[in-house]
Amino acid sequence: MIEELRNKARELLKTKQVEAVIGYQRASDGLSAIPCVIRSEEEAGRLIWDAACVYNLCGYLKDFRAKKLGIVAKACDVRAMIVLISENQLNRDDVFIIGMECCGVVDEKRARVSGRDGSDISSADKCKSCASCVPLAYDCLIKEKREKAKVSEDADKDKYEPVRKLEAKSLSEKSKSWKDEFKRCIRCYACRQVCPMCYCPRCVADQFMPVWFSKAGGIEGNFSWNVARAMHLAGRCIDCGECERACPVGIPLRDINRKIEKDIKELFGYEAGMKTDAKPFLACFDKNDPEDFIK
Amino acid sequence: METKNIYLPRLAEITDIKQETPDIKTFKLKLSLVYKPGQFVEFSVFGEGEAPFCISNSPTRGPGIECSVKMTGKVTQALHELNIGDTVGIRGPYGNGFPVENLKNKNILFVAGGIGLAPLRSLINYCLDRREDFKSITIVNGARSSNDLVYKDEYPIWEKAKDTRLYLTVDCQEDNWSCMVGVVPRILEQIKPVCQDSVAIVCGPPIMIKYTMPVLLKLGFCPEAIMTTLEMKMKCGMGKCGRCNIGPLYICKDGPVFSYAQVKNYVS
Amino acid sequence: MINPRTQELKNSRAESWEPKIAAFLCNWCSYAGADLAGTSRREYPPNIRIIRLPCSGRVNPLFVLKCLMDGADGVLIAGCHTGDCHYSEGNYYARRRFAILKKLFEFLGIDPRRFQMAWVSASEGDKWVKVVKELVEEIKKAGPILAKS
Amino acid sequence: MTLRILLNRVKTDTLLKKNMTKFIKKEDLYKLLNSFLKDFEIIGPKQIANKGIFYEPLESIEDLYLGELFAIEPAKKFFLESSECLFHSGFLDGKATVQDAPLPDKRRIIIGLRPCEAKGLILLDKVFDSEYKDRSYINNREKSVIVGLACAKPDKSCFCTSMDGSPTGSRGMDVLLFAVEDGFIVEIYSDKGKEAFSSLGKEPDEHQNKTLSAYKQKRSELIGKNFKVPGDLSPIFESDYWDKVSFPCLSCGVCTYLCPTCHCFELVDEGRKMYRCNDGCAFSNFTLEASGWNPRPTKKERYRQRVFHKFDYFKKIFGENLCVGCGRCIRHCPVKMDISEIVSNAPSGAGK
Repeated sequence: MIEELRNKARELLKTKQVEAVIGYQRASDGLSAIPCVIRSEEEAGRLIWDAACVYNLCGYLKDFRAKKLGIVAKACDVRAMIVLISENQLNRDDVFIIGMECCGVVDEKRARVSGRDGSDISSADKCKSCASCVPLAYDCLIKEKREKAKVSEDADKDKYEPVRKLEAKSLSEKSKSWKDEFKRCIRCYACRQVCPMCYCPRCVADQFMPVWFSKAGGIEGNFSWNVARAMHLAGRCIDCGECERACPVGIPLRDINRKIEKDIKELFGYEAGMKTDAKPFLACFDKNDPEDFIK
Repeated sequence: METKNIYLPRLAEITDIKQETPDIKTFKLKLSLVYKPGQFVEFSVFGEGEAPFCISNSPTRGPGIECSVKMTGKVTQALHELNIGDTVGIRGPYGNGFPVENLKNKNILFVAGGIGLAPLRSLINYCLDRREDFKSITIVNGARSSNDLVYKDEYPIWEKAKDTRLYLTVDCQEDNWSCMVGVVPRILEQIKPVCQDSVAIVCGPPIMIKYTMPVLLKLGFCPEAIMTTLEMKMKCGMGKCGRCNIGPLYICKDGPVFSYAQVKNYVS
Repeated sequence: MINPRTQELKNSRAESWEPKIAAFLCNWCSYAGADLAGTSRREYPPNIRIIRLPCSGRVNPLFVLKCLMDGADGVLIAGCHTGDCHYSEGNYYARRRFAILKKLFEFLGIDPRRFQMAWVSASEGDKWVKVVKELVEEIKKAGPILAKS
Repeated sequence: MTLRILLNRVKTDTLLKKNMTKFIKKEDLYKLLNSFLKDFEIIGPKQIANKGIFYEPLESIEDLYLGELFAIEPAKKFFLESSECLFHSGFLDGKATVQDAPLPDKRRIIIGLRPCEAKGLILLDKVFDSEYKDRSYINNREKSVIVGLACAKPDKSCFCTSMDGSPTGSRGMDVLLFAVEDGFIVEIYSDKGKEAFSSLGKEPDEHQNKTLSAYKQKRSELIGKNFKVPGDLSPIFESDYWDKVSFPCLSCGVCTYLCPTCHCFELVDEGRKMYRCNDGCAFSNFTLEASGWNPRPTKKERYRQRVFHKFDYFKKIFGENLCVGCGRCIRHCPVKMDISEIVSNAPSGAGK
């Protein structure tokens, strides 16, 4: 599979179909992956593909505006690209999607906090509820030769089960547990930087007239930052789980994202990252949208 | 043993405000401060934040300090809204200032662009007040337009001073403008100031510094004889907060005055 | 844990607490409606701080967050009834946006009573009075926001 | 040398002429710490399920975690707090006033620091306790007794030995614990440590002394990474090497905020209180000026700044690398960038 990928990259670069290929190479620890950009045929041998290729690489596309690029993408990454295309942030013709059939990636985060190397860690949570190992869109597909893991087996399981459990708690329980979570937030903005959807040239968190999210003591600033981040992703988040993975202090950001995703699905029947011609969720409306919460 | 709070500002009352250009105001503050020309202070507009400004009057002309502020961001905007009698916080002075001792018995060439005249004004007036310590003084002052020239009141005084020449220039020709036209480096090429026994002191926007340096070198100034003041975003003023370094030099602590020899690798 | 600045607010109001409510009103309907309530001398609690905006669609969720985090005990957004928007469809966008935000607030443990929305037309001075009265009552029940932090 | 100057700050706080060594049983250590709870704030690592290890003020010594895993955030946050009020401004009788923020008074014991983190504090001292003295940092330093824990099992991203450190290093420690069978060998280096720990335990026997020296030797050998930092990076300042290596960088603040030595901050005035808040060179906002001009506009310049600050500028100013090799920025980097690899592979000379 890796050779197939490398050959494809060589071919794309040789025929000048793309200027560069964004993919994964082996990190210094010999186990994990690190994003890389391949600009020549000779470099293509650095490309790798395995369960350590966790990251969503779409974020790097913005470093190369208006250039023809190849990108190694899993099913979840492609959904992110679909949202970017529907928001006019990405031109479909500018990317050559090397779709990877994916059997799930490792739980890099759990490996990190438990001091293990990842090889003995099962697939990430997001993969357990992943419906498809084949991307929705691609220009070429590299097939998985191994026996397919049981990715789709669990997919029927209710994806929103954890969200429902949290919803069922009492208001004061919820308040306390989220405050405990946000208390630890160090405002490193890794959740923002790693997110393929966070492409604003200047984030509201970086504006200072007014200061939207106080940095001074207390958890108010942390709370509003995390709420605002999630709100900005409403109807756009494709649950790639990168924010939660990147968070060094372990705030369960996916729970928040999925809560919004679930509400949008239930109330409005909308799902992000399925069609390139879909209108962004908050940039459209239906006259019959629910309004029972309005007096 | 209690350590003093290095971040605590002193209070200073605004005693005078002068509108220099549509977006530049000069604030005069009641504050006794020992400083050198070229040093700067941190202004604190309470509730808004802090910003660094160089002291633009000469220490020979106390009491009180003057700072010229161009309205660009949050703090400067708040500062522009203040009135005479309001109080601001001042920390400082910080920075090295101009090496006035090394300038003695030298010809001095001042090259300023826009608000870059502010730190130079402090030194110009210092030199004029101790005129006998220095040889000839040449001032080249440029601005985008005549509206953007600062300290206009002082030009006649400077022109009249002994062995002192003042060249004013604007970028484009305008009506009723009788001085020179053209960007500062071109003017320098025209007037060809002497380089023997001379020191050039350059202050202005980065783009002006970039194009002025080669001209000065061509005129025969050696890199050690060219002084410039650099600017970057600063917060603490004490070399701690980590943002204003040019190589291993902190502009707030080791600068803002550098010789071109010190920073030529970084100003490109 | 509490922002010291809000701590001061908290101390100053510990005794006889009255809720502070920020209300974002659309210029064309709700503001006129509130005005009508005033000119027709209808009484309602003074806990409301009105912020006039061109349209309920102008309200950014950040406004709501900032109010709640800086010490407002409640936030109200009022706009034209659907179909009546001066800009044709601003309130439709607002409706979607805040349906999500309201659910999210509840999920994160913010009392849903603290954030409410209402459609109040220019002729509904009575409805405005009713909305405010109910809101203030509910927020009084919910208590000061900072006591909960 | 630096250590001595540091500890001399408070009169009662000098380095001992000769280290004291003790052996203490695990339950005795916990008992001792329990007895400290009423006079001291005790801060130590605590395990939070699924999230990792965090330093927190402990309410009960039961929560103390003295195992092999490393805390995610370094103990830096108790000295250089992530946001700290410096002064208040206000009005009194119609006149503007400014007032120092009060300093906390409570003495505290910080337990479980790894040798790399303690060394990080020594490096921070050079910045905050030098020409301009930062009073709240110094206060936090003076009020703390540092009880370290020698590393039992270094992580694969650790490289302290390349930074002149050691998994059993004593620099910056008042007391260092070595976890051995059925207890801890305790080395006491300062008066502060002696005051707190000398009363308990017994002299270690010969076997335990042997264990200790074997421990010290073996741990250094466990560090997998070993490299030499180039003496002067300035010839490659303009190299396109930085373009290449900074490509994966996301410009987030994980590496700077989790670094035991990164100390850049910003000053924020909120509600007439001036706060010193964490900031980091990876953010584009860090050097963005009000005019819109940014001297470090892309991640290349920003990443280069981080590497140069640590391995060039700081060394030129203070004679040491601003890095202790704790490996946090490698472990927790969301895209697994490895600063040790980047520095050790840096081209020599001005190669393009």
